[in-house]
Amino acid sequence: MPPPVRRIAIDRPPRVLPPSANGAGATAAGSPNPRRRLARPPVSDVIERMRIESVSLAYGARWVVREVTLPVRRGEVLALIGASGSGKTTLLRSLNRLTEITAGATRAGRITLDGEEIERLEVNELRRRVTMVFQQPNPFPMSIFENVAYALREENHGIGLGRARRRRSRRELEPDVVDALVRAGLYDEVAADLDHPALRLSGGQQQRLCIARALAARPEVLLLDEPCSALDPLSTATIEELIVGLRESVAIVIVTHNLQQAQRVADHVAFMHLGELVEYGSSEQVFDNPRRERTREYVSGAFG
Amino acid sequence: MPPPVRRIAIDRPPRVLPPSANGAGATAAGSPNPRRRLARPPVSDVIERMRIESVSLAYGARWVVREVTLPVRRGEVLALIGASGSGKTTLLRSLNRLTEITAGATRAGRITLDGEEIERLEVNELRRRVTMVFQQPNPFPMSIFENVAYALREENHGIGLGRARRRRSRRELEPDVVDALVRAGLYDEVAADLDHPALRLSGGQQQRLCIARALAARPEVLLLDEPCSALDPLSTATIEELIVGLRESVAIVIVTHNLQQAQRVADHVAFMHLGELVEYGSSEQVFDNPRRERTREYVSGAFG
Amino acid sequence: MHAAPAGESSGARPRSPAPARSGTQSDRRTERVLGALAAGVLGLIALMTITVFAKAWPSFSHNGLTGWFQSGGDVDQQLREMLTSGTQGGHPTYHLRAWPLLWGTILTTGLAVLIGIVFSTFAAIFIVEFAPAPVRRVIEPIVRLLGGVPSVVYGLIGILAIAPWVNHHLLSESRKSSVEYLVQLAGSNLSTATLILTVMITPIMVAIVSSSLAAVPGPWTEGSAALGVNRWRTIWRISLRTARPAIIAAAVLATARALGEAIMLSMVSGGRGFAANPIDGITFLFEPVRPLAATIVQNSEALSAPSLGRTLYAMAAVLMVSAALLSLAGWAAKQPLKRYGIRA
Amino acid sequence: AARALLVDGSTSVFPLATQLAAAYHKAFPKLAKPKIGQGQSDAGINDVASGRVDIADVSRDPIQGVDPHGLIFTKIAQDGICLITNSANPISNLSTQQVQAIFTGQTRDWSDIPGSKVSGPIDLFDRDGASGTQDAFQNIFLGQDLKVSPSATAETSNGLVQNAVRSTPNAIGFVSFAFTEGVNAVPYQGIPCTLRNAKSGQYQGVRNFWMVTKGAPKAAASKFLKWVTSSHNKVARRIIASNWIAIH
Amino acid sequence: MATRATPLTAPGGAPLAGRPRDSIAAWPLADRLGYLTCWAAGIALCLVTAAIVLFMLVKGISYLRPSLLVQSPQGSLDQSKAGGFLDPIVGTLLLTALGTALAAPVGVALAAWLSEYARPAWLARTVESGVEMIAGVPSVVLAIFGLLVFSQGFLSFLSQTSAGGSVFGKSFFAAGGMMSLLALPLIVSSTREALAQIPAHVREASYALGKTRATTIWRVLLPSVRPNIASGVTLGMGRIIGDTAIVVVLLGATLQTEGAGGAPLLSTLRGTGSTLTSYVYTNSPTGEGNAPQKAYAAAFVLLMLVVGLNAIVTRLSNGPRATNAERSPLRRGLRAVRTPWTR
Ligand SMILES: Nc1ncnc2c1ncn2[C@@H]1O[C@H](COP(=O)(O)OP(=O)(O)OP(=O)(O)O)[C@@H](O)[C@H]1O
Ligand SMILES: Nc1ncnc2c1ncn2[C@@H]1O[C@H](COP(=O)(O)OP(=O)(O)OP(=O)(O)O)[C@@H](O)[C@H]1O
Ligand SMILES: [Mg+2]
Ligand SMILES: [Mg+2]
Repeated sequence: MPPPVRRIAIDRPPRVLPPSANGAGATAAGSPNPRRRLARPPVSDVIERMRIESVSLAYGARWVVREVTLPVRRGEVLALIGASGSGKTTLLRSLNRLTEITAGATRAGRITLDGEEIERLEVNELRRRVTMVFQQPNPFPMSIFENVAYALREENHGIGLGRARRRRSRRELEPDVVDALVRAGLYDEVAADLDHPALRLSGGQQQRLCIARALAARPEVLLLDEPCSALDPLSTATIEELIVGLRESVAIVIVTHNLQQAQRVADHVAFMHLGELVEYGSSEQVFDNPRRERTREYVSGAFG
Repeated sequence: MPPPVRRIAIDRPPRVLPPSANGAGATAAGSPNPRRRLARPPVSDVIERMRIESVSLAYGARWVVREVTLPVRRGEVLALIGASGSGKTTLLRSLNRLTEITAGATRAGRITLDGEEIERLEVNELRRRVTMVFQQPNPFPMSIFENVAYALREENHGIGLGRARRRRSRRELEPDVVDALVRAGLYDEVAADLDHPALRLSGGQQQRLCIARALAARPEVLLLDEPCSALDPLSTATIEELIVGLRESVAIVIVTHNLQQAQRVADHVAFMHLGELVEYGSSEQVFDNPRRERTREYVSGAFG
Repeated sequence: MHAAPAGESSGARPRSPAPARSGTQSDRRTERVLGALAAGVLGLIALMTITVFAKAWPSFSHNGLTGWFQSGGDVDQQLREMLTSGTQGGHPTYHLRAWPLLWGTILTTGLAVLIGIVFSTFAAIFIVEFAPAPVRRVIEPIVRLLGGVPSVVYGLIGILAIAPWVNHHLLSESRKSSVEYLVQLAGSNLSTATLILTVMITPIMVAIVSSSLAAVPGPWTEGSAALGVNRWRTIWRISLRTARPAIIAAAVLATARALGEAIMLSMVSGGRGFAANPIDGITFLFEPVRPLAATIVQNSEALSAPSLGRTLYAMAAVLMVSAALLSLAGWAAKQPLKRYGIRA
Repeated sequence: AARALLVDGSTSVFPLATQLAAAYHKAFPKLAKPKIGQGQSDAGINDVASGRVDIADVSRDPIQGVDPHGLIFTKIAQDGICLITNSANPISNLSTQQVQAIFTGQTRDWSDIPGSKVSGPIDLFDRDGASGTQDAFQNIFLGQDLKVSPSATAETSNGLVQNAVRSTPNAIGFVSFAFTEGVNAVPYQGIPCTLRNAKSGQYQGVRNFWMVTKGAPKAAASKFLKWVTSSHNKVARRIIASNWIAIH
Repeated sequence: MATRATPLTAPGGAPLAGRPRDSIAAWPLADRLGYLTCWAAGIALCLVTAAIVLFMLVKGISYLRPSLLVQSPQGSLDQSKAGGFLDPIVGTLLLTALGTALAAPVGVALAAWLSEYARPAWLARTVESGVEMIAGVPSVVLAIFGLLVFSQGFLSFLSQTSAGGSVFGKSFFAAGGMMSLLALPLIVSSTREALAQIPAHVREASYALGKTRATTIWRVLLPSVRPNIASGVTLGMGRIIGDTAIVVVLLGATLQTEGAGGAPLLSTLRGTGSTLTSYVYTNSPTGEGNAPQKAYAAAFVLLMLVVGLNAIVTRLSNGPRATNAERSPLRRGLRAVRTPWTR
């Protein structure tokens, strides 16, 4: 017999169907067709939050996104699909002006949040409202708790301004942190050891921690860049449910290479090719009868 | 007119179906069912190269792989599937003794290459014959050419008393490098700029570069750990064709989370769960009528 | 190659978007404060440089740049004359041919750094890659400790322990008399100085190099191992390559340290402005030298003597310039590595 | 509060100065306590000239043209300089000519020196140019026109010379009185190099210790200097006489 | 690890794979030579270190008497009979604290600016070279320059004023100021190195949460390079503790720390004093004190101080919130620099 396993989160065996992940099991089991949409709670109302108007993006003198026009609505999930290098990430990053920190990146066209041009907004304010989760899980080298609390702490101290704003105590933060972890479906796994270094978590857990971190800031728009490409089916399942559940309160844009995933989670799908928006439409329409030839080719050769 | 695009590979648009990938097009187009196997060239003969006999692996005192027995044959592709943490990577790494690098990893059981126990072999010799491609693309911080040439340059520092370390000139290496790049389906994209830093390539290109690097060493067994998880459908297609094409000359083991992929490329499939080998059989058998309950649950809830 | 994008004409030139408000007040304030701080420090340094050069000017102008760096005559003699020059109301003399001092600096610094780099690179590899955990845990703080040992202590050990030993065991009568008429050999000499200097600068280099060796991304080394490249070659081709910026940085710091080291060298370098001569074979290693910095310290008593003082400042100026050039060189050496994704 | 009386300068004078200062403060606790720093003779001269300190201890005689104008040198004591050789080579006497021959490099081998117990090349140990001791040695033993052989090893301090001579059989050098331990102090002109002989004035190799002020010593400074130099001040006399030569 | 103490038994009771044959024997000669060189270098390092430490230990202990630690030094020609070195110890601690307190924040701030802002580029480049240049300037030059600066009238409050009415310019403040300049290069470079190694996506993750650069630097970047800052600071402290010229020229090297003016600490800081290093210097044959035994004893105490200070810094570098895991050897010292993301 193997000696007993030390049960601390770091090497706690990842969740398997019974008992912990029967949520995932439920949606999964007995559904042979991977294309099936996830059971989706009805959404009260669909409101447009952001608008991308004939936006073009260039690195140096090279245009990698051309004349893209898209709406981003709360109450539905928008999926960006397309081959590698087609400009998905770039477009996504431009939504909260992360492109600005890339040297030589230029933008043309209008992007508005609730009708207001995003340049007019104070950049950190914008990014707090429009947050992003990246492809590789990248928790900070702090405890799990601190990772989430980091997003919560209002204080944006520079020199001079100092820590003028009182730092919220752990007691005050606890509820929000826990709430965020719960919404990210991570809480039951890490409840016992919120003070362990976040970098000890498994990949899936780390990614969900990053989502929790993003949610903690209570964003209005959530951008996800291939959030599951590094994860296993079960973690993926959890995160997909999470996304579908969130769309009620947050406008969500997700970049993915995984067409099944796009079909499972997305209400609308935008297919990009070589920086151009080839087709935009409801998930069913794009996948079941695409208008453009390119799109058909892409979605039919359903690799990945 | 947008300014002319500088045509260096990093900029070069990813391969689109016509003309270069019509191979992929052929297998893909008009076939809505992703489960269809790839068109596979007939294999002359199937020979067993490696044998895993009741192998168990532990990290510290914790057994993460238990009593696994598997054959690895040239002429066919073996796919390892299973939920996260089920020990796939660990098992894979033990095949060329990469587990020895990890502190506290222990192994029990026999692993043989052509009937010879692998710990009898000189470890670097073994790893040269049994090479591995990792999940995260990890090109070295050198030029594209040097990355592929790396294995070649080093290999003549093989066993034996200080064999004269005559640095092979670039001219000598060129053919092998190019050949490897071609086989990895990367050549046309980077031909123009073999001297560019490998780290400037896009994710998909980097992964294919890593495969080229591995192929350049002309291994006898090729281990792939989720090689496509970060790739888009088209790159994935290229690599899957490559794998199927290679199995003629190289024994291939691939770990994947993507069941469709497993079905497309694998001749035999091994399903692992919590370190145990639950089921092993031909691809059709495992997917279409799995013997074990667990297996059916897993393959039916086809997330990925 | 692909159809022209619709309405591309509008996307023709990067219309830089509306003046973007970047960063909050606090952030911009932070940048300004930090920038100001940097500028302040720079200002201080500049002020110092200017002061030194202003004071140094006469020495250079009297000898002419070429003359100053040439050899000719006995430099110690020249320095002595400066000290007493201006006595009996005569004009202060600035005549100086500083080559022996420069040569001394080049020798001690160069040798020490060369040995030091090779040694500490290997030592660092040992600490990071091969040393058993307990050894590592012991050696790491001790290396730091060595970095903290004052140069005076090294000097003390040098003159009380090493120099006498060298004098007794390595210097034969015959060797001494062989150069008797030129220079007198004693326990404190080029090799002693170099040895101690090396020991002094090694810890810094070991610390910096090993820290960056430890930071080499695991995937790179693993990737190399997976190709059947043995551990040593992996370290050699991947780790060292990645750590090169750090090695350069270490070299720069160490060289600067060696250039500036004065007290210890003034104790054990032999204290003669003599241009040790490689032609003398082994004896060369035992000939006395006196680097610039040591010269400054030894004569710092005479800073008030008009011409000697100026001359000492001139030496300081030379050291400053070489240190600055050094850092530029280090910077230049790092550039090519950047493009391959090695962050420096 | 009364301002401090800042004293700075030669390390050779430092020990004497500190003892004097301590005694002075004991005697007159009310008056400004002298604070003795140590640097070098010329640093001291600089400081006092620029008014940074009130008094400078100086171990070398004034040099016209080098010293800033308007400095007043007050002689407070004398120190002796001994020729020393390795204890393996207890020479009984050296004449002025011999000393000059040896240090100018005319005589290069001990075998040419009668009474030396060793043979082989002579190892000369000189002091660096700026040293007060060197200056004194130059004036007392060589005179203005002779120069120490350039091949000599220049040490930066008495201690280093002592140390070098102690560890080198063939060595000869010169140091102040206090540094003759462990080495052989060579009699000069037949007179052993001892404090007594120096006091009695027989031994020639003596140099001066000065306290320097800018212009005539002012309030605090003058008080201190008067106290140090007054001929009927037992305390100061005793302190000076302990290791040096009182002159008042 | 502890659990390995009990021999593992494989699930199937299969025998554990024997410890694999060491493959080094199979390496090419050149590689094995390299490998041996490494061990040689490592062992040499250990030996040299041990030699120095032992030498100081023996010499030091043999001359060290407790009384030395508590007595103040007395002025006397023969230092071997004149008191202990209490004041130098105090002086060393004061000066080091002062210098480090000045250098560490400035150094880290500079490093942060260089690696995160660095605008305008030319300024950044110049600052970088300037700072590195300091490392190459003999400290005596710094000292003389410092004397010029600190004897300016408007800085009189940092030192004392002579009866003659002009500023002394020698004090702990003055010395500390220049010392901090001495330590700057080491702190800046080691911090910069580390900041440069943090992957971009970590910064982006923070920006994406709407955090300013300032916050990102303060809350994410600096915490993760704490160990490097620590080693930089320790090296810097080494320079400070070890310097003589500045002490002699800017601190007066008076035997006893002599305050100036009323306020307790302030007066000391405005006053003159000496450090163990200058004490060693003046008591070594180099100086006039000429009491090697005391020099050794003091040098030994000096080393002990260095050890203590290093320990403190390392401790601090692990931070208040550090969990046990983070305080593990891996996260400490040289190894600590392995940035978390490079796993
Ligand atoms: N920092 C950069 N500098 C220059 N070019 C860049 C940069 N980042 C991306 N690119 C180029 O811009 C194009 C679009 O890149 P982007 O990452 O947006 O594509 P993507 O759709 O996200 O690809 P993937 O699916 O692989 O993530 C690519 O050709 C890429 O080479
Ligand atoms: N270096 C390690 N030290 C300790 N435990 C480890 C280590 N690497 C992996 N494990 C544990 O071993 C188990 C198997 O890990 P492994 O990576 O083989 O699973 P996997 O099937 O590859 O998962 P995935 O599909 O996510 O890659 C996991 O529980 C993991 O936590
Ligand atoms: Mg992308
Ligand atoms: Mg894995």
